[in-house]
Amino acid sequence: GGCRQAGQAGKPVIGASMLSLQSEFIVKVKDAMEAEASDRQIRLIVNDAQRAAVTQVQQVESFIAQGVDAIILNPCEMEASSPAVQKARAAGIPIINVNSETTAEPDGFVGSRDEESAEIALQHIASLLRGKGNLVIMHGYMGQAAQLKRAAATKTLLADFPEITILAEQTAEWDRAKAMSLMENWIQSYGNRIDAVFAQNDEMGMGALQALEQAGLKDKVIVVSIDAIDDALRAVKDGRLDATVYQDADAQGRQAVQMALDFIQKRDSVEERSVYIPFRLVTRGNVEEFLK
Amino acid sequence: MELLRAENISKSFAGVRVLDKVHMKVDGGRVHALIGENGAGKSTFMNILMGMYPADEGTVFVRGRPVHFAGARDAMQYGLSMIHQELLVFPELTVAENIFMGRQPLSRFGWIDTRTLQRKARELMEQLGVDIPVAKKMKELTIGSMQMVEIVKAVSNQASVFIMDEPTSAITQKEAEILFRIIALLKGQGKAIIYISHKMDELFRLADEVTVLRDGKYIGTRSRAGLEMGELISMIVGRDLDKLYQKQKTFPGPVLLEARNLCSEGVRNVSLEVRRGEVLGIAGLMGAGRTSLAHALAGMEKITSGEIRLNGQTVSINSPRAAKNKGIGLVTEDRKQWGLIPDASVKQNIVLRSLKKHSRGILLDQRREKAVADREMERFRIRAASRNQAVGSLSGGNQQKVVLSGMQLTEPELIILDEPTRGIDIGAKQEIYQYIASLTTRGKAVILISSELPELLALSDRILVMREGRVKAEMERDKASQELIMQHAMAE
Amino acid sequence: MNMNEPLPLVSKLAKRNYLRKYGMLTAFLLICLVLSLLTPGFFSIQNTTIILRQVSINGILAIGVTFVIISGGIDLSLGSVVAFTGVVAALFAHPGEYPLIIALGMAILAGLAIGGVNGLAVTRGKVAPFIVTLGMMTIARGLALLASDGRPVTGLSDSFNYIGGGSVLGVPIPVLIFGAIILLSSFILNKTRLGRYLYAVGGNEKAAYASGIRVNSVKVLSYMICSGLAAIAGIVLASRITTGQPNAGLAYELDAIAAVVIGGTSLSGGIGSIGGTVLGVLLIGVINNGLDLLNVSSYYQQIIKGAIIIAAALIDRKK
Amino acid sequence: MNMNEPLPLVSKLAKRNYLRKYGMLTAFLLICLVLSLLTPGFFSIQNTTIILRQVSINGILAIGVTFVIISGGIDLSLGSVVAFTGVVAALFAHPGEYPLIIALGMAILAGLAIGGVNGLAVTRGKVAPFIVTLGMMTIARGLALLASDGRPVTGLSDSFNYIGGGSVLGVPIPVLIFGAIILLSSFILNKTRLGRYLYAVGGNEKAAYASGIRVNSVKVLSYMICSGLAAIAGIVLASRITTGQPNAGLAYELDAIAAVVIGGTSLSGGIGSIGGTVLGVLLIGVINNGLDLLNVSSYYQQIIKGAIIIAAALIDRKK
Ligand SMILES: Nc1ncnc2c1ncn2[C@@H]1O[C@H](COP(=O)(O)OP(=O)(O)OP(=O)(O)O)[C@@H](O)[C@H]1O
Ligand SMILES: Nc1ncnc2c1ncn2[C@@H]1O[C@H](COP(=O)(O)OP(=O)(O)OP(=O)(O)O)[C@@H](O)[C@H]1O
Ligand SMILES: [Mg+2]
Ligand SMILES: [Mg+2]
Repeated sequence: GGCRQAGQAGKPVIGASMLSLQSEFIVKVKDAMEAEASDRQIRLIVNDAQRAAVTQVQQVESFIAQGVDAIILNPCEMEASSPAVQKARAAGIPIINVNSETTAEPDGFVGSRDEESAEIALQHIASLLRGKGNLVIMHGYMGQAAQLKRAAATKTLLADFPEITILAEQTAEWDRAKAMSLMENWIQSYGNRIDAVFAQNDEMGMGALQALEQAGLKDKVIVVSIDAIDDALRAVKDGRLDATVYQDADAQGRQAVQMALDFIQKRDSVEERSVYIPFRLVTRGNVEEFLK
Repeated sequence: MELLRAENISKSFAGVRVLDKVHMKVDGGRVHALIGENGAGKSTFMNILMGMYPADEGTVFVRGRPVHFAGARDAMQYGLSMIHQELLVFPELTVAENIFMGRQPLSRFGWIDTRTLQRKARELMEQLGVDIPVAKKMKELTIGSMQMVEIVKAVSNQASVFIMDEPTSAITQKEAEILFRIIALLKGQGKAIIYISHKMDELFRLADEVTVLRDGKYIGTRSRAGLEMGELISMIVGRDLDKLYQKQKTFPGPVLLEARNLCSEGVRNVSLEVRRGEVLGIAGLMGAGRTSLAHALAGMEKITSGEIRLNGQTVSINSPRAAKNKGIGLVTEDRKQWGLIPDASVKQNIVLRSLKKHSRGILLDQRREKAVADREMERFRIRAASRNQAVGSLSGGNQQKVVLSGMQLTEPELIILDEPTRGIDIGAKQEIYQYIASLTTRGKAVILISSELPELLALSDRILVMREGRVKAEMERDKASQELIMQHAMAE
Repeated sequence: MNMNEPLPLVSKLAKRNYLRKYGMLTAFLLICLVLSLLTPGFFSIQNTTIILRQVSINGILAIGVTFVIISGGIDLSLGSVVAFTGVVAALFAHPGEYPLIIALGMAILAGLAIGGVNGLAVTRGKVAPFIVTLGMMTIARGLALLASDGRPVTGLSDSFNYIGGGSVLGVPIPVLIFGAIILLSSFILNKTRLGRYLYAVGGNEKAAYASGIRVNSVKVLSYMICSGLAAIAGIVLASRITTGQPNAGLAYELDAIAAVVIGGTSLSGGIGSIGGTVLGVLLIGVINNGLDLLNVSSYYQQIIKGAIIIAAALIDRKK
Repeated sequence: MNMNEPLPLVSKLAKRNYLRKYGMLTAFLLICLVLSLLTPGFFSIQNTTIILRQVSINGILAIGVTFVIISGGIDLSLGSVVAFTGVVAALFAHPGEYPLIIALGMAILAGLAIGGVNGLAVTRGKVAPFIVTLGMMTIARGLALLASDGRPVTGLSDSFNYIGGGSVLGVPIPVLIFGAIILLSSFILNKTRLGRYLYAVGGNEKAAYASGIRVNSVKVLSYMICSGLAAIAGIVLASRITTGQPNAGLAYELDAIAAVVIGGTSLSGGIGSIGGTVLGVLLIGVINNGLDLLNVSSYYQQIIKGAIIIAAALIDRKK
């Protein structure tokens, strides 16, 4: 129940459980949420689930016990984070998913379809390759929602391009240093045969890029990745990285808080219950828009 | 009746043969002594009988039937029980648990009945005349008490052959008598005992037969009747030996160290002085506080009150390092805990304490270390495969020699020797006695703690007797006797 | 530095002895006190239930690894075993396929098998436990990914999900399981020969061997107990998140070992108790919960958490 | 003394001794052989250079932790120290702000300070090294996140980036640094008194103390050397990925400790060598590289990697 332990000065209280505050993108979402919360005089409690769904479930349980007014969930996993959603709903506390989905349906959703990002990236690769060539793929940490969705979308999309061959795919665990080593090893075994690299996030994309540059192969190989972190945007601007996919952290964070406040104020009469913020391809042509 | 026979047992470690076709036969109702120099292979031989190591070749027979032990467990099932030379205890467990490890009494429901365990342990202790609280943790006991627990543990096994590897090296006369009584009891029950010791008087008192090993080879077996000390010693060392104790006349010089009302853990209000050129003996029963006193003087234990003067000047000795720098050297009684780095080589252990002296600035001087180690190994007759052998794999007596040689390389003025001849063979003992004599003639001062009264009487110029952490008596050498010492050492 | 064991010099030592024995308990109570002063919600039945449920998985793992550590080993494969056994359980827990007992049984069998392999590699293979279980950490993770084809195994039966989500008389089932394991394992360690043999083997392996103890069997058993309990933790976790997640349990071994060590069990073996481990588990749980309740920012949270763990150990310092 | 003479069993023992001494080397060469048969590109100067560059960071860390482990301790904070010092270096490495030496100096100072704190908590505080460095693992990670505000620190100067990316006469600079550290640390361990004292303290702390060695100072130094080297690894990593990453170095400590243990250094202290550690580092590096070259699917890669590590240790088994 709603026995408002947590809200002391009558300010509404929102509890947020974030996927990982060691991920640059999630930190941006969090920053936007905090900015919005302070604009709107809301107390925001941010917990870091450190990529563990069970921690996330526990944090939501704690929020329920503390009697927060609304919960924002940035899910670690589709299914595994679902109990958190169910518990919040059972306790009658509005819960909004930000950035990605869970199997259990929350009260509200602000974010994007992760599959879309991979589709956009691969479309771009395919068009740069003119539908023909050899591709290597760097996966995120195996089994995590983002890795799975981006991998699934890759598979469906590539079905349309029978002349694009996957030379190799492997995990670099979202990590730049690991991606660099992996790329070096691939260069060693495939040499000039690699035409393009798709990395499931920018960190890995940057790692692949650096390895290619060191091997003097960057001119021959296309590199595209996802997230549009600052480093990647700059690389796109400098013409090093071919493209990245932008996801609007600021809009996601701000709108999630707005929606939570809506639920607190209007309860069941909230109309706009799902906000999709589309991904956008960033290339040298439009990168200036995204660089602050 | 023959209970145990071993034939043609050989064993090598890392390519070095330490047992070469040795044999032995043990009969029920007899004590069979096994003797030999340090490193002769006695412990290795017994460990093979006990299934602790596999033999490279040879056969063991129990009651005439050949057996093959895959481990100590098998040997125990065939009725063997052993007191190991090194303490094999569980420091964190209680005395009672140590005794009954592997055969704890179970309740009707199959779980351990702690109360019965303790009661049985207490009964056993009483029966054997040992006085150690059974609920105490093993690590809280002194080495001597631990040794007694090990004895109790071994003899409480329902065995027919008892192997005792230097059971008296860590205990005083008083406890040794308890063991001797137990041995007589076992003998009376028709059990066989294999007894290893370097103490000749014990051998003559206990043994019915004696088997001698030298350099891993079987030398011979003699029965008690007609056995002569001289012959035995030349069998052991392969040559004749001079008289064991040869105390030269000493001329004590000025006072080197003076302690006033010293208090520390286990030491209460002790005052003493040692002169240059003098050997001060300290006697006492187990737990009398002799080791604690040695530790206090050598900076190993904090001094809570009292004063120490060196050469007439008050000094503070708050660490072994300070003691070393002030010219005090200690040979610890507990070499395993305080004396040796077991995995390091003989060479490294010998030079460790005096490393600074034997190096060039912060750099090691390996050539010099080798030379020093070779010289010391020669001088103390340390028997090792090479100077690079890990010291932990040396025989017990040889380890003791390494400790001694390491200490004296720091060239101390005051040498504290806590049970220095523990586990040392008769030849080496003589060398240590000569070494002590050479120290005093060079004007050094020696404090000698020993539970072997003949040794203490023969070597000391003066003897202090301790009890309960205090000095209870002081006597000049010519006035001292075993009886008088024991009288002061025991409670009134 | 005074390395000798002190004599009972009553006055000064009484205090020191108290701290020696109850140092970690004192530290724990202190932390609880501070937290209940700082956060109104901390000291309540509801929050206590939450904390207990939160710690139960780490608690089960920590108890398992206590067995291994007491016997002188270590187990780094725990986290991966949690993932693998969770996936195995989930694969057999789709509604209407097999009875619940099959899912549980298969997971526990998988755990026991892994423990057996660890134990044999350590005893027969004579490989250092650190290497064996580090290798197994990678292997079991690979097996989890392979068995699940890298995807979470979802759509589990309600009866399975009830294990992690349900309560009996207000007590969450994971807490009940944790409690039962505490009782059982204290009993094994203190009252059975196996328990005492574990201490003996960890305290002095050679002496244990000389006492006729089957050292190898005891060690193998300790690894099997540990992995078997990890399988139970895997089941609880999978049912709590209603998924067999191949990437679950990352670095769980570290939290479990930390709890054991904080609880006074020595990594060199032969010393330790279930009570200590439980205290260590609670300490970590309370810190995590309290810092979340206080809404300490995540970066400071890490710094404070690390500092509190060291500080608690300082109060508890031995020797 | 006839004990020195070789004996009839020579042939068999020679073999056993050979394996005892060179077991891990044999295992390593075997793996290299298999890999060069399976993959054409494996056995080439180019690939050797790649492997060496890839292992150099883990190598530097492993050498550092070898010091700590030989002296009887452990350091779990390595990975976080890599991240923290990398961030510190990056903060001072923006072009045109400070000279390069400041960036390097600050990072190394930060590393040494952390090592000092670890060492003091272990010696003066008498807290178990496992707990101290586990706490520090969390603290340093928090510091890294705090210092960088949770974001990668980018836009570093070319001279800084040259450390990780540049080469001298075809040899990558990280490899040169690794090589220099190998030489220097072998020298310290084998040729100086400090080295001897490290072994003594790890072999038997009490005996070392009784021998008049400043046990505490030796231990503190070992932690400082370890964290200092971790700072160098942090610099190399940051400059290799041209970013100060607060979340870099996750679980690096495990890889480093694994390499040390595979290399024959005993976790109970007193035994070990830099040569062994380097072999362990290369073994892990070659496996990682080879499996990538063979394009083994990532599930199997993990299983195979774990199995090879255990198998190599089996060949090397001691006793
Ligand atoms: N594990 C081992 N590794 C290598 N050498 C060993 C090992 N154990 C014993 N040795 C060697 O075997 C020889 C015999 O040792 P053993 O302990 O049997 O002698 P001992 O007769 O019992 O001597 P002491 O009277 O000193 O106890 C010694 O040279 C010793 O160095
Ligand atoms: N670590 C310890 N813990 C508890 N008591 C101790 C400890 N060390 C020594 N003592 C006690 O201090 C007293 C003196 O012991 P100490 O070892 O100095 O006697 P000792 O005369 O040398 O006897 P021993 O012949 O056994 O060496 C004894 O009562 C002993 O029980
Ligand atoms: Mg012997
Ligand atoms: Mg004594």
